[in-house]
Amino acid sequence: MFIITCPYCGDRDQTEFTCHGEAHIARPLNTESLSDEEWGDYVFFRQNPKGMHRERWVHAHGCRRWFNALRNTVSDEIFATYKVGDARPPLPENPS
Amino acid sequence: MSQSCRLDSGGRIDRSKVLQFTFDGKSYTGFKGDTLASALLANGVKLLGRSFKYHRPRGLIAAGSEEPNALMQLENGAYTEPNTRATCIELYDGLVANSQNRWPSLGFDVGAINSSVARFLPAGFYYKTFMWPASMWMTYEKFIRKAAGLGVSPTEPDPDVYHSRYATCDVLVIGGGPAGLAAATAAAGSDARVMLIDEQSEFGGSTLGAAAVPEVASWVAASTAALAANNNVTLLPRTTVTGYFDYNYLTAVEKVTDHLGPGNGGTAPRQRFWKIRASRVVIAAGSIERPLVFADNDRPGIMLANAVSTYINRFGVLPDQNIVVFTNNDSAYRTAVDAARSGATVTMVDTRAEVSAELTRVLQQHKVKQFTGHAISSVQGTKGVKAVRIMPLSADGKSLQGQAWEINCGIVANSGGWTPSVHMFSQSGGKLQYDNSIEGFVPDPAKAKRINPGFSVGACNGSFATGDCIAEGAQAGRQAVEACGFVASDVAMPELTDALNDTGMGGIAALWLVPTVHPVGEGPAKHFHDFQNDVTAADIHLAAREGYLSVEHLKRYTTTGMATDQGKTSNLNALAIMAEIRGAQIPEVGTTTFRPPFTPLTFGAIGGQESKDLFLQERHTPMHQCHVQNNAVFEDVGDWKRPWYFPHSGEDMHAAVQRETLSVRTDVGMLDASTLGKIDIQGADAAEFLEMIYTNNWKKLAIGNCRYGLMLNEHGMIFDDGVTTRLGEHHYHMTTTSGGAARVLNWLEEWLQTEWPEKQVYCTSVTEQWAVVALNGPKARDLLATLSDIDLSKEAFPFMSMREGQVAGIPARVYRISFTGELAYEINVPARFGRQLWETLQEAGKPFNLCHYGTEAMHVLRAEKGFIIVGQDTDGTVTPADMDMDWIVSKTKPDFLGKRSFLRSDTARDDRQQLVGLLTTDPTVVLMEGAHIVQEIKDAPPMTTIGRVTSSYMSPNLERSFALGMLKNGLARKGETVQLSLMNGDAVEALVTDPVFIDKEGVRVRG
Amino acid sequence: MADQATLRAGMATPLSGQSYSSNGITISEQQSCDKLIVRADFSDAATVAALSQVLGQTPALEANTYSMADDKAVYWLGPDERLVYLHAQTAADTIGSVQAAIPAGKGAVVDVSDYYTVIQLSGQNARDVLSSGTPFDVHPRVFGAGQCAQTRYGSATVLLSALDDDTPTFNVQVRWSFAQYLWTYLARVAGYC
Amino acid sequence: MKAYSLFSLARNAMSYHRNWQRAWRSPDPKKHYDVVIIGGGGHGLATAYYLATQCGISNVAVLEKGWLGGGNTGRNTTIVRSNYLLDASAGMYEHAVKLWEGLSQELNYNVMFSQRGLLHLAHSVHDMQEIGRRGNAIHLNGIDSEFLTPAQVKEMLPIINLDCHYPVMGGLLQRRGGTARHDAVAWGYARGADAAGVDIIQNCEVTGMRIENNQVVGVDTSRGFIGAGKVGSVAAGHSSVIAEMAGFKLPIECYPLQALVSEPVKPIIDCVVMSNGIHVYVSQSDKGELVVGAGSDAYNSYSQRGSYDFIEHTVGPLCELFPLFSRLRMLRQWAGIVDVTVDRSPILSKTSVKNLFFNCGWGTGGFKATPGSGHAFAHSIAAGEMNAIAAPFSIDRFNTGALIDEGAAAAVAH
Repeated sequence: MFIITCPYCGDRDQTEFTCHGEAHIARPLNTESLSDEEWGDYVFFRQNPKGMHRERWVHAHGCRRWFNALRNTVSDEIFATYKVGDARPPLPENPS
Repeated sequence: MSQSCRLDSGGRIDRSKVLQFTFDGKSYTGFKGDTLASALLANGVKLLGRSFKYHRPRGLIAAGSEEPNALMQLENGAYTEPNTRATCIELYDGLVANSQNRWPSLGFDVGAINSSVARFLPAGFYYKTFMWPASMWMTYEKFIRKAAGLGVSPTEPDPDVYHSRYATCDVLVIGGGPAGLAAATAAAGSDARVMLIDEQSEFGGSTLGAAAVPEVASWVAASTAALAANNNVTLLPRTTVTGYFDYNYLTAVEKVTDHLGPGNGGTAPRQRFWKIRASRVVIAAGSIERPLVFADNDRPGIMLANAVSTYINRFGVLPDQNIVVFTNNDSAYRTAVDAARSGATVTMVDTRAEVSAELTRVLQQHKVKQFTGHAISSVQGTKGVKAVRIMPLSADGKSLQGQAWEINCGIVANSGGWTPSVHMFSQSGGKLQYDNSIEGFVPDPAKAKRINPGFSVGACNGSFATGDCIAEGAQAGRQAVEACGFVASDVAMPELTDALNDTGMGGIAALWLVPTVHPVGEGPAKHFHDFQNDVTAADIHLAAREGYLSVEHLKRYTTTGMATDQGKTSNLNALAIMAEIRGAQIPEVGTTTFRPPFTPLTFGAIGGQESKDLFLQERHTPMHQCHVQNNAVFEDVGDWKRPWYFPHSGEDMHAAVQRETLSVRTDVGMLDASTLGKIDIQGADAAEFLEMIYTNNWKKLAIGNCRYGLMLNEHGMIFDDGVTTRLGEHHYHMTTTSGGAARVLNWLEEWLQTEWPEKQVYCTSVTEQWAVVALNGPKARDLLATLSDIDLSKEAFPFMSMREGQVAGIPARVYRISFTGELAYEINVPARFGRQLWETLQEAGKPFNLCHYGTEAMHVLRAEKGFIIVGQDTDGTVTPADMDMDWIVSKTKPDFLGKRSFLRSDTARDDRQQLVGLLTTDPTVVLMEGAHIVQEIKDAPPMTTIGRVTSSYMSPNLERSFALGMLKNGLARKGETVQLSLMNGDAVEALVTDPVFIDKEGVRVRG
Repeated sequence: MADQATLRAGMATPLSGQSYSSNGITISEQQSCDKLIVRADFSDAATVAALSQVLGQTPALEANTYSMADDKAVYWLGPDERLVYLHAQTAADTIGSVQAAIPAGKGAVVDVSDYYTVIQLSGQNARDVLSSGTPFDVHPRVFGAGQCAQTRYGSATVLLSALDDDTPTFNVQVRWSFAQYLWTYLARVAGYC
Repeated sequence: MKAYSLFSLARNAMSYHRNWQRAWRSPDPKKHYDVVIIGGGGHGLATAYYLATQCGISNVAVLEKGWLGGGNTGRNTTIVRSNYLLDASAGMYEHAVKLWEGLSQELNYNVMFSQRGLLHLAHSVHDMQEIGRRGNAIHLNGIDSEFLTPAQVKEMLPIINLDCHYPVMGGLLQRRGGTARHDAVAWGYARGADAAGVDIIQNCEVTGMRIENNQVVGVDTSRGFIGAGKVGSVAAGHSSVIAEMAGFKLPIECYPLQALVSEPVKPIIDCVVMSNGIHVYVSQSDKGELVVGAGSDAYNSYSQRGSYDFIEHTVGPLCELFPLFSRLRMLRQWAGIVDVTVDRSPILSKTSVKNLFFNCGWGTGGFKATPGSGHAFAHSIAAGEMNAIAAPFSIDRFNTGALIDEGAAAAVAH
């Protein structure tokens, strides 16, 4: 049961949030020029790393803002949360 | 022989309060302060149950929550509770307990035959047999299932109520023994919020069961009183911390009224479930004594040494006049002294050859006979210990040889050492390390999980002496509270003068398996380590022999540690025996992962609060009470309660729906459409945004006009639909399906916030702001005209437009949109006026034969027009083309969500299933929704399906049945006849038609 | 056509007529007031100044707080979102002036007067009642008068606000459709606290 | 392999069980195998078993980083059924159920496959439409399927509360569905594969993939390099990690999936009950424990821990549907890692790397498919082409759009 620091509201219980998967996937422009593989890659294929993961959360029961988190998927430790558009925080030196 | 084993004085019981109870139908008495276990023991009752597999007679082993044997069926009827530990039940007047897993009686149990054929039932025997003939397995299984299980489930609903709550604190202390009390005391004092939780009814932990040491007792009392007086401290006795989850989230269950007996709690909940978030956690959970594994060590009367002490000291019960103490460490000497002081004849059997002179002197002082370097070789007595035989133990501990002695006794108090209760630390994700000096696993603070900061102190950290516990606790409390930014308090130390009570465990010499004269598993006796699941040392040998070597395989193959005590007394013994077999060190074999809960906890406590009317939130519209008064039958649509139909007296559902459906097409009907999702969209880029979200064009929609739209996901599949109206230059009002409202708003926000944050678009849910009445039918205009100042002429107010004005004096937005194909108006008023609008329309509608209609009639009406319901006619695998809705997909827009997916080969196929109408040859046959169209009827399945029925009704307007469905290549097959195969084997023929059955030209809706 | 008096008489709130008082806890539905959602760039000084003018106060700028002047209260809902309680005016009378304070096309003002209702919870055990449904910490040290928080209670999204530290008093704002569920929940657990 | 039987049990009892042989050997890895299977769970072991016994390829190794069956095989709720809506799913799961039906005898290891019936409950009109469609589809695929009225549900489950919030409106029963003893499946296949010559190597973690000329030639492991003619990855929960070693991504994300059991009680519920509407999945094990499935969290995790509210949101409905369970107690809870594809259907596929095959993405539905998956995968690896049962589950479907979207089609968890 995480405590998640909403970049707007502060520390809140995990149950106020929902996760929306891998962050920083930009929707391609000129979609019709993409191959089926490129389109499929954008829609379906994910990094799913065992370790540090940048992902999107939304403060569903709070301010309803989307934001990003940097979390270790093995220890579930959240190293940073940051607003959409903010620079990506660096990976921690001691991730586990 | 009432309370024949009760001592004349002593203990923490209240002898003035005599309590009656029954066990297996027989009446007994005990005192307030007793547990069921201590009261039974006071009455000389030692046979308390039968074991799981072999049905061996069993008695008490422990005095706490680690008890594996004494499981009771507590109470009868709706209040009955199986598998309840007698050691954890506080005695109350009128308590009814029964033994379990025996038939016909505890004394004579037919299942005990398993014990005599035990040789044929080694670990995992069922994997090797019951396979022939294959058809018999289900029969064998019935018997296996009946024989297994422990107590019986109640068969009536639980009459009790449960409370659950959250709590936040700075320092949570688990365990109210000396270490925990010291930690809480250090942490309390400044403004820090401290919680102290203990399983027992009073604080003091292990000191409650130890011989009275006045200094310690008064320290406990003073510490507890000071904590109780502090407003920032929450003391929770009778509460067990059950789980330790990430970010210091812990769960605990408080027994609020269990100790009062069933039905005696008044309005208070039976149990309270605590969900606690703590900045720092101090684990002071103590330790659990582990049994020695020796021949027939499961006989009733063979108990843990400290349990015997606890019964003597805390409950004033001396379980027998003749007691043998059997140990491999110093701690059991306290039991020998406790028993001797209480008047018992005590014999000490110590497996160690060398014992400190001081201990020997103490024993002599209390006239306890001592054998060192000896071990119990056998036990006499089946339903209770009568005597033990002891023999000298070889120096390597592997064999018994020499002179045997037989000692008469009714109790064997044994101690194989102490296992720190590392459950909580392990649950928190911390790793353990093996401490050879205490022969047990202790927390490795270097391998604690960073997100779960805390401390383990006292016996659960391998420190057994009272003084060490208090010092460690105080220091951890200090560090914990300082980490939270508070100032710690000083902790007074008691004067500890009684050396025997403060030596802790003392010089253990591990002896994991006490040998007998036979090789393990080959003599008549059994060496149990897991009592409840009947797992013996021989089973571990077998598992090793068959290659089930990893600790997880060992557990799963032999079931050791899997019983309701989760191996509290058995895990380390099992690991150690396996280590000996493998010639490995214990840590190499591994340790098991401790999973929550620490002790089993009631389902009601976890989930009971959000039950009945709090089970899944129920949503009401502003007109809900009107519908109740109008006798509506409700349908659950998502979380909403929606009127399904409004039966008149004597009408069944079919009759009501037929009447409502007909009435809308002939006169006028009204539907509560308030549940539709509504989203207010504003901002300079709103139109551009809608262009991406919907498949069709939005830029040219005039202010005041409405347009239907389909939303696709990026896979190109329909996921919602609705009508959106342009209210102003940069202002739109979007409607969604009732169930899809939240999903759609999330979808919009997700794109806006994460992909196009630069766009000026603002979405606000206004679903509940508006009460919506859909007025449908040829007389809708005439009725509305009597109540509204809006010009309703079709020129002034055409189809697919919105006008503002008053309806029944209420400011309203009226949308001329229709889900029935009739002339229709959706009247939106602020929710506060919803009821008023409904009632006014109801009155005003009488001359027009206005009827109320519910969702079922709405479904029939829309299906007659071929209007789809997303989620019923579509299913998440359907494109607009599949729905024959290419007309709504823009060919000119460069992009919209999902568009690219149309180009994929499977999505672009033209022989996909497509929406069609279906008319059965027999007009009275209403197809089942979900019935399938098959390529060709065969005598029996399998048959190839080429489509299915998605919506199917009897239509009073068509005076026949009709259906919508999906059919492979359906658009090209109109006019063909297809076959449907029904579940009952019947075949039905249907004509493939256009899905619009009424008013194909759309005259009515524009009328 | 109904006159204004008849109209008012016919108005309803989701919990009309329900009351609870027991165990030292009082639960009541507050008299309704009109409400506006304001979406704007609150990091823009000019916008804030213009809104302050219209609202008679600097609208709460800090997360998890609300501001209050005589006849209005402004609750922080998100970085670009506030909720205005109009205790004396109607939304219809106010909406235009608020809209005018925001640059055209760069924000939104929405009438949500009936979207929500407000349940007030008061009494010594009020915090225990709240903690029976929300994981949000309502201890006075972290949640005192002037603070608000959007969180969940049971399965409903709510806006909590702390009113008074002496007699613990809280407002719980909830969507109309969830009001009965929330009321039932609060009244149920109040009996356990 | 010495056969297990009542006779062997009696004979061994006479010699104090001294003479049982190891269920499987513990060999050192050879330098090269014809096929290396990554992952010693049920699916991997079954694949190896069928390769050796049916495909004539016995020079096979199964590499397991921990202990056999320690992944989702040992962590699931043991439900077996084939009542799937779509033809591809029905084909796979019915293939599995048919193999389950003779599995104990085939493996000479009692996997306790108990066809006690599996009942899906419907709690709304929408649910009724869903089971209507699915029931008919199953029936036409030649799989057993029956609709029950609420009264028939009550007859089958006398302790159910039909009038719970979201009342029971009907049910869909598959009598051939049921449960099996999960650990025994892994052990039975391991013993069978071992007897057929397969090397089962525990505590052997794959750390890298050797690829030459876009063709897999072996794997690096914690026990050294192991050469392989073909490699099959059956590493549920870690498939993305293996894929990364081979240089590609999968359309998969890993989520925690939780489950729990009660204390054992005497038989009280005789079939498997699943309610998608209010999220209850419960059966009673032969030992007497209620085995309850919780949902999967929606965040990526390899931690084998889930969020606690999922437990609450599982137990609440359980008590609502069976109010008498409120007084029973939860004994143990745990979590597994499920790898989930976008369409919630598995991937059995060739990959862009020659001779490298993947079997993954079973989500929450893997256990029931174990024999069918292993059988189809073994034959496909042996042939170098996916066989008819496996073919629809190709990874290409995420490019063509031919998803097998059981969940979207029916809103059914599985």
